[in-house]
Amino acid sequence: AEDKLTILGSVPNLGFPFFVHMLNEIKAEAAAQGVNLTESDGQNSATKQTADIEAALVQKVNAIVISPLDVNALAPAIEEAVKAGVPVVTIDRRVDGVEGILAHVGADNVKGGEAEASAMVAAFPNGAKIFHLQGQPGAGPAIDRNKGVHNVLDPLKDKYQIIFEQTANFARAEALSVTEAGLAANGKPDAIVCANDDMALGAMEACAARNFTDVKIYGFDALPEALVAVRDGKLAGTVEQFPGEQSRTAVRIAVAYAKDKTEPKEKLVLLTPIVIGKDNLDKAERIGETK
Amino acid sequence: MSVAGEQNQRGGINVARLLMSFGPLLFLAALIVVFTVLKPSFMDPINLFNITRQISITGLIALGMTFVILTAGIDLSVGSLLAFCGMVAAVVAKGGTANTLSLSTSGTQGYGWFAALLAAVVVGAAAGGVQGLAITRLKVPPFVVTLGGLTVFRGLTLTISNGGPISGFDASMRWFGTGLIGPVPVPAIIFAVAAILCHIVLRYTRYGRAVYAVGGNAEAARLSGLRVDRILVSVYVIVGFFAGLAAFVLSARLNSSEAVAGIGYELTVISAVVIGGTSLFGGIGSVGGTVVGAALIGVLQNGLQFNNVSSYTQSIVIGLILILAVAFDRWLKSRVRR
Amino acid sequence: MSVAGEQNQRGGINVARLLMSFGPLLFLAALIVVFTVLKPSFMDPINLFNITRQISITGLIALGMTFVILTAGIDLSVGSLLAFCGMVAAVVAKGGTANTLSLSTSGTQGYGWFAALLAAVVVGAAAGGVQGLAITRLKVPPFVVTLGGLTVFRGLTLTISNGGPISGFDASMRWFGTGLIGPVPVPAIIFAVAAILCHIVLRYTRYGRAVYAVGGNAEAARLSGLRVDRILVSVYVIVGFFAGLAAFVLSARLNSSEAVAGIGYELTVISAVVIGGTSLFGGIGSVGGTVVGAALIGVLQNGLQFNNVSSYTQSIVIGLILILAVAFDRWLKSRVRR
Amino acid sequence: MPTAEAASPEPILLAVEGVTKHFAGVTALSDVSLDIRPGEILGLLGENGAGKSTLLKILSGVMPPSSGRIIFDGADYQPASPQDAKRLGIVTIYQELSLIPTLTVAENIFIGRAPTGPLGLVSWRRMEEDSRAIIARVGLTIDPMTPVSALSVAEQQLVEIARALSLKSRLIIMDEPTSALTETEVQRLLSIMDRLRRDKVAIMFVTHRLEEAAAICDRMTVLRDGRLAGHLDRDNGPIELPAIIEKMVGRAASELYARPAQRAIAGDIRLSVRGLRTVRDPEAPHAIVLDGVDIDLKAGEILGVAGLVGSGRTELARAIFGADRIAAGTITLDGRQIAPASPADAIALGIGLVPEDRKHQAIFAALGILPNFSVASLGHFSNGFGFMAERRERDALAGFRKMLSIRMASAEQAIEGLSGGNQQKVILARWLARDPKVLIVDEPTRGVDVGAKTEVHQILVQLAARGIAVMMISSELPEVLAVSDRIVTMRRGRITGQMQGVEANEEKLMELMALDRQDAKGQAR
Ligand SMILES: Nc1ncnc2c1ncn2[C@@H]1O[C@H](COP(=O)(O)OP(=O)(O)OP(=O)(O)O)[C@@H](O)[C@H]1O
Ligand SMILES: Nc1ncnc2c1ncn2[C@@H]1O[C@H](COP(=O)(O)OP(=O)(O)OP(=O)(O)O)[C@@H](O)[C@H]1O
Ligand SMILES: [Mg+2]
Ligand SMILES: [Mg+2]
Repeated sequence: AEDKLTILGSVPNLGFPFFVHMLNEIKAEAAAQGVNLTESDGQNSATKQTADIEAALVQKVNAIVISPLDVNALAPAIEEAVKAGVPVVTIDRRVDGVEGILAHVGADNVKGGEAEASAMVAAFPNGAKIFHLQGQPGAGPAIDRNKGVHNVLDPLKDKYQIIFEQTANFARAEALSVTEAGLAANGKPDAIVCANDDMALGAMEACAARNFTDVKIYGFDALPEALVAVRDGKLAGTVEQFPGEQSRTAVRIAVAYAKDKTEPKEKLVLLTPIVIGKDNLDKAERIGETK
Repeated sequence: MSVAGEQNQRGGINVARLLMSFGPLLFLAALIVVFTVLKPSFMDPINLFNITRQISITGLIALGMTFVILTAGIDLSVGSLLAFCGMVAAVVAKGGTANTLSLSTSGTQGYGWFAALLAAVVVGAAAGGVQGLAITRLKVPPFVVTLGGLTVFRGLTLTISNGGPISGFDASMRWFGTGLIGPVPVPAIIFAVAAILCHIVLRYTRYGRAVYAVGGNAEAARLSGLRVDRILVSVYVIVGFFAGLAAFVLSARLNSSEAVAGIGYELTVISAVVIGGTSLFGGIGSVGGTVVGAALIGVLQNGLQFNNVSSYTQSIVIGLILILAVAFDRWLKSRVRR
Repeated sequence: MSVAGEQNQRGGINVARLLMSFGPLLFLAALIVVFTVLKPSFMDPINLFNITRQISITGLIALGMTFVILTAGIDLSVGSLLAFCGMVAAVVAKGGTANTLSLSTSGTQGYGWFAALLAAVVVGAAAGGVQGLAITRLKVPPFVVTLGGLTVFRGLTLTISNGGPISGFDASMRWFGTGLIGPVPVPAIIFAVAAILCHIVLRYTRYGRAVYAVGGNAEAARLSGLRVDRILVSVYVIVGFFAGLAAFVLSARLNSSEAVAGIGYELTVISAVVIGGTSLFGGIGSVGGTVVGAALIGVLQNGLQFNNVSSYTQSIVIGLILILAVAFDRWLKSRVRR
Repeated sequence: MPTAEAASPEPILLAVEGVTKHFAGVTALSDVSLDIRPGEILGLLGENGAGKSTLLKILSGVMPPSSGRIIFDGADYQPASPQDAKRLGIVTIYQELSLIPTLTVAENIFIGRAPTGPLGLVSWRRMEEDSRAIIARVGLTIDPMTPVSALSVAEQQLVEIARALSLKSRLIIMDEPTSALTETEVQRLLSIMDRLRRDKVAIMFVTHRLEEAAAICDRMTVLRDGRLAGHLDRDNGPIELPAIIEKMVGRAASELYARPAQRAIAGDIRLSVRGLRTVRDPEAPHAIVLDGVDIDLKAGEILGVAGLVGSGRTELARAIFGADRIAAGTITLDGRQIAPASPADAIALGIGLVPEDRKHQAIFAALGILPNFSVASLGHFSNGFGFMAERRERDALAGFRKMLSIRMASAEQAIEGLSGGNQQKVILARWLARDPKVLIVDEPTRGVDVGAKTEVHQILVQLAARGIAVMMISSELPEVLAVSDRIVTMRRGRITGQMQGVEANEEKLMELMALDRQDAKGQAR
């Protein structure tokens, strides 16, 4: 029998449900395509993800599907793979400046942040007082999402004031404490914009405790738990970037090339992030998991 | 030594004692004054109760950590253990890992809050006990054993939860995190009661005094006929128990148990204990100090957030103030002894 | 004591010595054998060089940490300091914080790799020195000072970089991270040279003797005429220097300095030192042990990844093996002593 | 209960039969047998490293024997821990003090058995009161709520004795309880021991002060190189010191305290101290504060400093050595005023100090003998580039090993593994290697056996003969009398008298040591 192909599937941090889902989808698609999968968890460290790629190259994997923890820090490792003749498809975050990447499938986090803020603006045509909970300082998605939110809100400063802006490190417990402090210091805001769903759910608990049930809270990632909260009207919305679709597409492109050098139709597949609200829940990728 | 000398000495010691325990407390008071001046609504009861609620989670673990550090040990695994116990509590509360996402439970399938609480503290205490045995039997230093524990418990947590959270507990369980008794948050009451109990145990029981003795000089304690190994195991059981209790309260408060809970808590918890005056070399320290240490950290974080200080600046200020608080304490002690 | 007894004792001590230093090494060898049997390509030279490159970053810091721990101190700030020094190096290499993202630099505006390296190690050593002074002058325990440093340096890093990375260095700088001399990666050579120098300093110089003496008994060291405070400050300067050097190599390797670099490194680094047999209570340990400790962790991570062990299981296995490695070492020593 | 021997009225309480103990290649005990009866004081004697402490540790459950049998009260006795020994009424005073420094005196006395009140909670008040009474028995008047870390070695020793005496015991094991004590406390202890003997408590007593042993012991068992060297019994007439020494060292005894008749010293004044006062150190709040000390030390003389516990002798030594801060006064060395701010300064000027608390202030327990030896002379044993000249270092150590007859296996051996006396010799060697101008030795023969003690005395005499000014602080008056050219006495941080060695005797010294000079009264602090 002919040896099965092996691909490396690498995600930045399996401590977060978002990436667990991504890796699960990679796994499922790899099985569907009949290839072996080597899994890699960056454990939130660029050096760990780099080391994983290096180990995979020694093992002569046939292709690499990777969501890089950091687009700059992972560039040298990806470059090395390209040089070794291994096709690389990046998901979610795009590595600039490396020649010869087979394809990129992604949804821009900056665009996602913009979508999130725009949805909030649409909900408050007459302006709003806003809390903004940012992600882990220095982390790529935190920077991009923050940028997106400010891209939209900064020009509208007069109507939409961010009266409280703090990091809660993407963590639910911290978001709860931070929001409690924000509510005590500033009273009730109109909206809370959060850089991920975990923080949105934490902020939601803080508001619930003060009976501020009409604060519109926005999350990011469209995790099943957030979708349930959106359905129940507890969250106003969450940003869907279609990580599963991204992952499966990436695997298909990588495997096709590895099998018989089929060049992808497009080198750049960009899915537009959308905000999931109560009315378009069916568009959410993981709505099936909330049943 | 003359009588006059002796009296003086005694007097000196009493004043010293008072001020020694007041060092971090004075610093805490100063912080509160500063924050109130900056923004008077800092003293709003809502905010003060927020702070008590916030410090109760790490505070509970810090109580247990006080026992451990008093024996010159350390436990780096508490953050992971918290996540692990929280996940166990969630599985018990929900009656399995299925249906992990519904935010409102009918409560029919689960085993109820009491079983969840029991599971959390028993698993926590057992995990602590296993680590304690590894320390005493295999003679591996506490730092190494609990560093191993840190990664093992995180791995176990991720395995049982497959990375995701388990959310949605019934109201009776949630009361432990979000309820109030009068105006006082339930977690704060749990913390206060636990602190008083720990204070009594450490100060007024033979067991407590044995903990100090073991930390003061383990070899001398053994020669004096104390069962040093048993006492060592017991303190890890205690900190594990408190990690379990804290996990239960945290899950109840967040209405969710997350695999990523408690990351980095070990350092916060150890800070609280050390700022409170407990020596990392064992034998010296008190529960009162730990409570003040936990409050100091809590007030600092809350106060900076309250004033919407940028997170970068927050890091810098918190780090400097931790060092200053301890430096102030040392300086006070050295002054008083004169 | 009879002559026979003396000879016997000598023999005993030599065997003990040998085995004592070989404990972690034996364990490392066993691990390598297991991984090779599981997957022979583990022994592929490329993979072995990968491992050496991978351990060189934390390994360099672990060398400095060996000095600190030998004096019964600890440095929790190394991860943050690494990020800080890396950012400083990047700013110098790029000639400012502007133009931070172009991955390929013409190299015209920057000050070149040498200035970047110098800046990284000088800033690292200075930061270590400041912490050392806080420890000796303010009498604040190393744990607290460097815990403060951990958050302060992270905050400073974020402030100068405004959260983002600074990327794109010229080829001469990148060589230090990605270059090869013959088949050997440059970072591995830097690590090896540094390890040999540290070994010589600790083993064969009077400064090294003084470090052991201060860690063994600080009071006796003072009464023997050693300038204890100066030596204490110096070890924090050394670990800071190595954090700076590691930062330079890491930035060169990743072609980027990140604000989130080095998070959690303190525990990895301290593990390497402790697994290598250095006592957290000071006075006992060696550079050789630290190198073996670092290698053990590196081999373990690489080997598990190589065998496609799931990430959750990896955590569990790594935690358990760390404990086992140290337990094995203790057991061996206790056997030999009998 | 069946009696072991018909002649004796009391049955044997404890019998050791053929006990052997090996450590990593060393045989510390080899086939040792002895017994003890209720109401008997058995002296256990031997040179440093003879195996006394090892035997006592086996009896108190600290470590098991490698082979052999122990019978206590007619039954096989195999204690697994000190707790087991305690339960049977076997109480031990260890050679290396086993108090917990961070706890108070009261808590140390009641460790594991604190008096409890209602609800089983510890009663601190009763603990304080009871412990005050307990330490008063041994003549200690300190506040029982003082942390032990603030006590001097002598006070700690007394606390440890007091604790042992307060436990219900059938057999008390005392490993050098008197090594840090002065005459007064020793006499008090001996009388307490006598009382215990009448209460039918058995006591095993280790000491290197043979006069004490001869005065109090009913019988003696002597160990040599881990083997039984013989038994001595008072029933056959009083035990003579030369007989003991002969058994201990295996040859006829040389003269004890072999100091040649004091020479009239005509050297120049090398060290001169005027009006020395110290401040209260916040780290050691209970330390005696020097209150205007004047003292002269001539080149080539041995100046003995006598005083009761707490008289400030140690503080004087530390102040001269730059280890404590000085509030007022001048120190002149060879006519030049000096102000050492740290021991490093003092050492650079040619002053050396052998501290009294060996364990905490002198040895690096986990380090080898070589680094322990050379730590004060690193500059001397290294080259211009800072590299150690190990060959020279080893040769120097080998020389001192011979000169001081240090019993050790190798230069790499951890100093921990040496007997106390041999550790002390290594510390002496540390300072001899520096060839100081002034050497201050604080209790230099604490825990050192007779043979080695004589050697140490001879070394001090030789040093003086080489022109070194030696200041010797000792709580053993015979020792002070034997080696000193001149003697000063101290009390409460002041000098109370001085005399030539030849004129001195114990009575005169005791009188001066107890003297409160008129102006010293009322301003003790
Ligand atoms: N833990 C140990 N490891 C190795 N050797 C030891 C240990 N303890 C004691 N020894 C050795 O056993 C021998 C007997 O020591 P021990 O302490 O019993 O002597 P001692 O008679 O009490 O001497 P001293 O009068 O100096 O106290 C010595 O040679 C010593 O080096
Ligand atoms: N290192 C120390 N820390 C705290 N207190 C000390 C220390 N050394 C001595 N003291 C205190 O100082 C007092 C006198 O000390 P010490 O007994 O050593 O005097 P001394 O005259 O040298 O007597 P001796 O030589 O008999 O010990 C004691 O009451 C003791 O409590
Ligand atoms: Mg002894
Ligand atoms: Mg003294």
